[in-house]
Amino acid sequence: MSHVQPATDPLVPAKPGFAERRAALRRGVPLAVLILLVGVSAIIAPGTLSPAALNGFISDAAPLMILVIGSTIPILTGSIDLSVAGIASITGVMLVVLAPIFGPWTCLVVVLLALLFGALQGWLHAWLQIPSFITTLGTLSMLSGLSLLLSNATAQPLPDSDPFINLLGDTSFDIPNTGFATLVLVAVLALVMRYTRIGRDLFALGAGERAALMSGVRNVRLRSFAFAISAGCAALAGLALVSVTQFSSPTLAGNLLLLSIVGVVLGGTAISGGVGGLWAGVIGGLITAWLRVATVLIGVKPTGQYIVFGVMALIAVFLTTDRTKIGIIK
Amino acid sequence: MTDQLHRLSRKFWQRSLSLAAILGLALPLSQIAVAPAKAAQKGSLIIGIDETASEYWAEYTQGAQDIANSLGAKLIVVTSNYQGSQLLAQLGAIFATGCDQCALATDPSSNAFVKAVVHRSAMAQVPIVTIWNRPENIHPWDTDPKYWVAHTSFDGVMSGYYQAQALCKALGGHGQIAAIEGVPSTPPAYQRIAGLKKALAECPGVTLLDTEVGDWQETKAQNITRTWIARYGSKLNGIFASNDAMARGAVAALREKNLNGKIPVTGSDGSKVALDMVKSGDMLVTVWNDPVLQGAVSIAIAHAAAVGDIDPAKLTHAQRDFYLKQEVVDKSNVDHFLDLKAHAPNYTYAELKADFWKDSAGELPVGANK
Amino acid sequence: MQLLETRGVGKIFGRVTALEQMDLVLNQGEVLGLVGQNGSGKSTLLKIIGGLVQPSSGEMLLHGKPVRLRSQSDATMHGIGMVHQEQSLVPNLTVAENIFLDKPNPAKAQGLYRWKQLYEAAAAQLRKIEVDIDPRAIVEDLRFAQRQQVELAKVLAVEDLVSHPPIILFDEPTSVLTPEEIRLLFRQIDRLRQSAAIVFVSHRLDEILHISDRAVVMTDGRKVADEPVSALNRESLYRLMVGRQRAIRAPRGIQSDEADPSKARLQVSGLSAGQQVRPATLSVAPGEILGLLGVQSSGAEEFCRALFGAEDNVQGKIKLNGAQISVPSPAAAVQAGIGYLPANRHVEGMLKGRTLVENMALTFGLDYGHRGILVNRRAERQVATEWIGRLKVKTRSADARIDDLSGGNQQKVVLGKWLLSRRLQLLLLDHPTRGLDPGARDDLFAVIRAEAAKGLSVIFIADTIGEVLDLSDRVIVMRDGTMSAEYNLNRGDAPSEEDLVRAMV
Amino acid sequence: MKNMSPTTSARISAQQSDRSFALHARRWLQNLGPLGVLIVLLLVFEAARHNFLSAGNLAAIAEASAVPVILTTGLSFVILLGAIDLSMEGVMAASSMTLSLLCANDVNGNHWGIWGIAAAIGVGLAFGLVNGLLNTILRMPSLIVTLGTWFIGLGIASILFPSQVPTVQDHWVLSIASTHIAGLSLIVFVAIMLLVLFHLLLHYTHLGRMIFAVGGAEATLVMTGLPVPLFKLAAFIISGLMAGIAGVLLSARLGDGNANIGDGLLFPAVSACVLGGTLLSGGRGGVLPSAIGAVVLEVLNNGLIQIGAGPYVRNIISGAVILIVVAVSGLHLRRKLRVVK
Repeated sequence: MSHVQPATDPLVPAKPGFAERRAALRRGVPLAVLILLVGVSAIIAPGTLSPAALNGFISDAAPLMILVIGSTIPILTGSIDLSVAGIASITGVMLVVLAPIFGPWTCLVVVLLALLFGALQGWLHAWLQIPSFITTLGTLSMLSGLSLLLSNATAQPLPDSDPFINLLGDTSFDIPNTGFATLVLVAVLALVMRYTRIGRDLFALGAGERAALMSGVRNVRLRSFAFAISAGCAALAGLALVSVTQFSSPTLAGNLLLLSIVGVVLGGTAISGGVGGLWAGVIGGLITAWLRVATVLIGVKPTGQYIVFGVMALIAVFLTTDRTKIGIIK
Repeated sequence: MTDQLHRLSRKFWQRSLSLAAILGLALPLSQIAVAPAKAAQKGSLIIGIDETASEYWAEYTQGAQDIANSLGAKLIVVTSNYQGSQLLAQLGAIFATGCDQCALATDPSSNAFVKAVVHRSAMAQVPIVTIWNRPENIHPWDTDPKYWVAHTSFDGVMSGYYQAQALCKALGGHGQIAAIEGVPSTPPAYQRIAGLKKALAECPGVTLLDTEVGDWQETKAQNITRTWIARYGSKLNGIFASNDAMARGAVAALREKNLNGKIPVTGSDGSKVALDMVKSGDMLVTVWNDPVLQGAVSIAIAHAAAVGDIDPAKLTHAQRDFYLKQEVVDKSNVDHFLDLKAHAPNYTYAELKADFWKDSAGELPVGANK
Repeated sequence: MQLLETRGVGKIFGRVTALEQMDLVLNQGEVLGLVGQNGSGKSTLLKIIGGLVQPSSGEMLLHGKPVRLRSQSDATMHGIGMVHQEQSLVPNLTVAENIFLDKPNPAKAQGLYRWKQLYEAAAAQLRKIEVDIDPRAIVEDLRFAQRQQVELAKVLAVEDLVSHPPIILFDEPTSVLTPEEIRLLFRQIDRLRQSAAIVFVSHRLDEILHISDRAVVMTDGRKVADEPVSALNRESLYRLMVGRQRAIRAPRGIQSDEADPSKARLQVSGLSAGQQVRPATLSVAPGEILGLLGVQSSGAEEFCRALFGAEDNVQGKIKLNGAQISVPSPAAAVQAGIGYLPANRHVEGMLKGRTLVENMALTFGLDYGHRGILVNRRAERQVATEWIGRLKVKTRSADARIDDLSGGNQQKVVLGKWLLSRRLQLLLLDHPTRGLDPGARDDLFAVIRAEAAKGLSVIFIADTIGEVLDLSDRVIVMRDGTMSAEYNLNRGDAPSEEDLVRAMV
Repeated sequence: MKNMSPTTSARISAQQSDRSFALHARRWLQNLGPLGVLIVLLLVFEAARHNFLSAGNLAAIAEASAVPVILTTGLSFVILLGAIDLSMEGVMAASSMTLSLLCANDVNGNHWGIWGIAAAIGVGLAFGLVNGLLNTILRMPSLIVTLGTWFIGLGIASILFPSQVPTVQDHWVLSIASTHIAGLSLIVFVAIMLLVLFHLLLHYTHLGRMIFAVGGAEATLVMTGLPVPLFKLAAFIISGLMAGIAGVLLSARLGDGNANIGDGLLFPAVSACVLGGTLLSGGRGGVLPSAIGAVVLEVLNNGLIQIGAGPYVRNIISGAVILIVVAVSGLHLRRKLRVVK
């Protein structure tokens, strides 16, 4: 009977598929920005696309990309993890401190510790209902103090024999293994996100937390998981960093926190949650890594680099943010 | 009406976005087809500095620029903002365009990144001279020795030692002082404190009340000093600041209590502001480290290796890992250094080439970077 | 005297016509009762007059002059005030500030607030409606009914703002008030009657007949009657509103088996949640539809939410098929097979910006996956599409975003989220027909009946008594957090509406 | 509709007034919470070190708190909206550099005097304006907008930086720091004045109350027809303005222009706001609570230096204190369905 009610039949749009096409187009924007950016720098500085240059780029970009991918997960739920760079830094320190105890298994132990720490921090945030911004700000401060304390504020050489670090620092087919590690990480996370209910629940929390809770999504568990993943990724990023430097330092990852937030947003992931994803993280990480070197490639004077980076990031965010899905912009 | 506007703007966005995408795709393609990759200018000089808004790094750049001018070469400046990973990425971008007979003189930003920066430079076959940061156990002759030509720094232990000696003398061998340390993970920070302790061991009447970390920053040093004044009052007789910026912060805090000039403050670096304060009596001494000289010498050595004027393999350890000379500046000789500041000598490659190690203060002792 | 007139006013939301060619006259000294079913366009009409919504066509005349109201405060400045169905107070401001939010501040001098004067002015407004609320209180600290009174005071303050008689719109103000408060409200309306034009919307026909001078009946966005109340009675008003006599429904013969509690689907003992739900005991049989009736603060809604684990401080035992739910939480309830269709669909029901399939598969998608661990998107999609068809959701595709649907279709999708489960035992429906047109409502009821026939137990809170009588096997009336009456419709208990209302208030 | 007996109605009324009293009391306690933390800290440190509460040390705490208080005052306005302003470190860098290059200095011949101060504060204002415009007109999230302008501020400072640190020689500027009244520099009084001024702005003007309201129910205000974007813009401008003033004061205190002048001030400022009870979700707290939060952090910092805790331990302790205080003060707000992000 409802089929004979054209007046109340609101869902025959003038142009079928219009909304979908627009959405698809929007999803393509970050990629377009990346291609544009790479294209422009390739014109200005030829040779940037040579295999050797790209390899260098991959090995420099990998830690940042891993961080961005990790940070994306809590941001999908609408939370934010400010402790990632702190965790990446302390990873190297722990590697040195724990190596005498765990020998070849140190890397594994460190990553497990990071996962545990992240889970704890997510649990604190969700169960005690402390805003993630302040939770992770507090832990960031504690982490930096702890890593200075543990390392006695000095850079220390890594143990030579660590098999995992050596593997990460090596190349296969002339491509840095950190690049492959990033790929594997993305693939594993993508599988988890796609084929378990975790991925769906993460998006649900971000898209409408109350509705998700009322649909039986387990908030505390999920947030713990999200923060565990971001901390785990941060630890991996730390490993990727030390595989390049071969030294640990309490301030190794420094300002990568800000870059990782920029990266998440540039990929099109909304800071308010629910919009974006791993793919967005990959693209965003690449854009940010490229922005970081683009200022040098196109020959911006060193004094102008901050401004150019800031302005380019703002323009890129303007282009890549899909405002149609966000109601009130905070 | 607003609906229409909305639709119009949406359409505009779609168009411009697709345009951007097409443009972005087309550009690199045209690149491959049309322009053959051209390398960066032959013989370019590259320096890596920590920040641009700093007198020290501006002068360092000036020294390198002098050499570049004398060679007619291009100077490329990379800023790390104290982030080793950023330095690595940006160096990677420069090397990506290919660099023939290039030379690099850089601060690796922290000990942790020295090996990576050296390695990256070696991969690009660019001779590199590092400054300030070098971990204890790696040296130019044992790590990528073909490209890591040399490491040069200023002797932090001596700097701290000179400062503390001056304090000891000014206090007449009796009193209590407090020390402000730099970013703890950097060699100059702990070296200077080590020098301080070494001097105090020889001056038993002066004791160290407290040590705090000021992260090289004026504002932090100011807050720390203010707290000390409140805590120790007249017990505090002198302040040892690990660099001039922190010394300036300490003097600013003292000035709030009209104690400037009454409680001696020492610093290190020899910045213009510090020289002025030494002249005015607000500061007791500073230690003159000449960044212009450092910039000129380090890039000149790297360039010499790049063009074959020197062969790293034939250099002695003392030539590959050395301190540059530094001098104590007090009220008696401050005018000389102020003059030097105002009219820095214009270094040329030819002049330095005669003896790159003319201003060396000797090899880094074992354990200096521990 | 004629104050306001709408001429041919219409409103189209996207592709839905909410209001068509509405001609309405508001006179001074007259209370206009506006009735109609949900979705008949009453609220839209009120919002247009109140300046919240701009009409798509037609014009409005105020004192004979055409007027365009750009916003609510614009309407306020023209002497039009509206008491909202959903409250429009700013929670973190004081009562006084809220009262003057949309009006020029009476206590501002040289750009600064004179708080004392402001509080006094607000206190005067509150005194006018005889309520004892501290004007300094922060709104979020007040109880719901108190907030409603603040809202009323805010609107009635309009009369001090203009020299001509004000126009006051009441959008279902009584549904959340206690009898005492309703009496006060009516006294206000009586006080205003001579000096203002009043529009009064209510589902309670008695109230309309009691307070109004004239009644306008709306159906499907059109005016179907405009008559003096003296010419109407309950039956004629109902007929005008629904368009038919009330149907007498045949009992379905499913009975709650109180004799054998072990067979009960749901057993609740001593369930309470804070102040709102006093310890309650209840059991529901498989396949039974239990109707819960009660005014807004009666605890019926809170009872359902407590059952679902969504309230704080839930105490008592909940057993489903004999197995106890340990920690009351929505996740545990869902795990046990309890579903909940929330009253506030937009906040608690749907994931905005996501597709129909994503919305429907959120909770029980894994029922169609591999071993309950891996997601099978194709199977999910298939079953979601199937339910979209069964629920007669009007959509172009299963991948449309849920925001693009009309309210009724959104509600169907949210319902589909629960119904596609293979293990749903009990479904709680909290005001499921809010914002639904009669057609959608009938679709919804049909599906619920069909599912109940297959053994799904349902607890159902309705907007109107008619709906409860229409759908339920058994009716429980709640008042002040306790169950005040119970009628088993299938055993021949046939309460009159009067009986039910008496039990409710 | 039966009538209620007068006794019932009286009972309800009595219950109501009881309830409202309890509510008032609870609100007071909540507002006093951070103050309580402050007092406890003061007492603990006094117990640990006996001259902690000496006039000299309290003055040192006041001097150290002045600039953080100014920063949290500005930041509070943006946080009250439910937004955030991360740009302050960049703004302070730009403002410091502007001031030191426009006032009498040893690098160039400029001699703008008091107009130099105005220009530097104007830089802050301009940053606030840009932040606000990007947020309201271009609808970009404040977090990312202000992250971008943070970089831009640092960039402006590094472009302006002459080859040597510009020393301020302007009498006006230097006197801000050197003038002492009752043992405290003018900076402390400027901070107190700004705090009071903006507290009044927040509580006694339409703009202030509306900024408060935006954080509570933005949609309601939009529906009511109030110019919400203007309120937001104003909040961002106030935040930028405060950062600009803070840049000027810090430069005056140091006597030079410094691109790193704001380093490490942002995160403590955000923490201070939250610590004081100005919630990141908006609509709660105010400038006074935030200022108390800032003072708490400074007392903590001072006290930990006084008892000789090393800098690393200081980081750990202050992080832990922030977490614990925020967790405990939020305990009563915990609800099953509360959304906290």
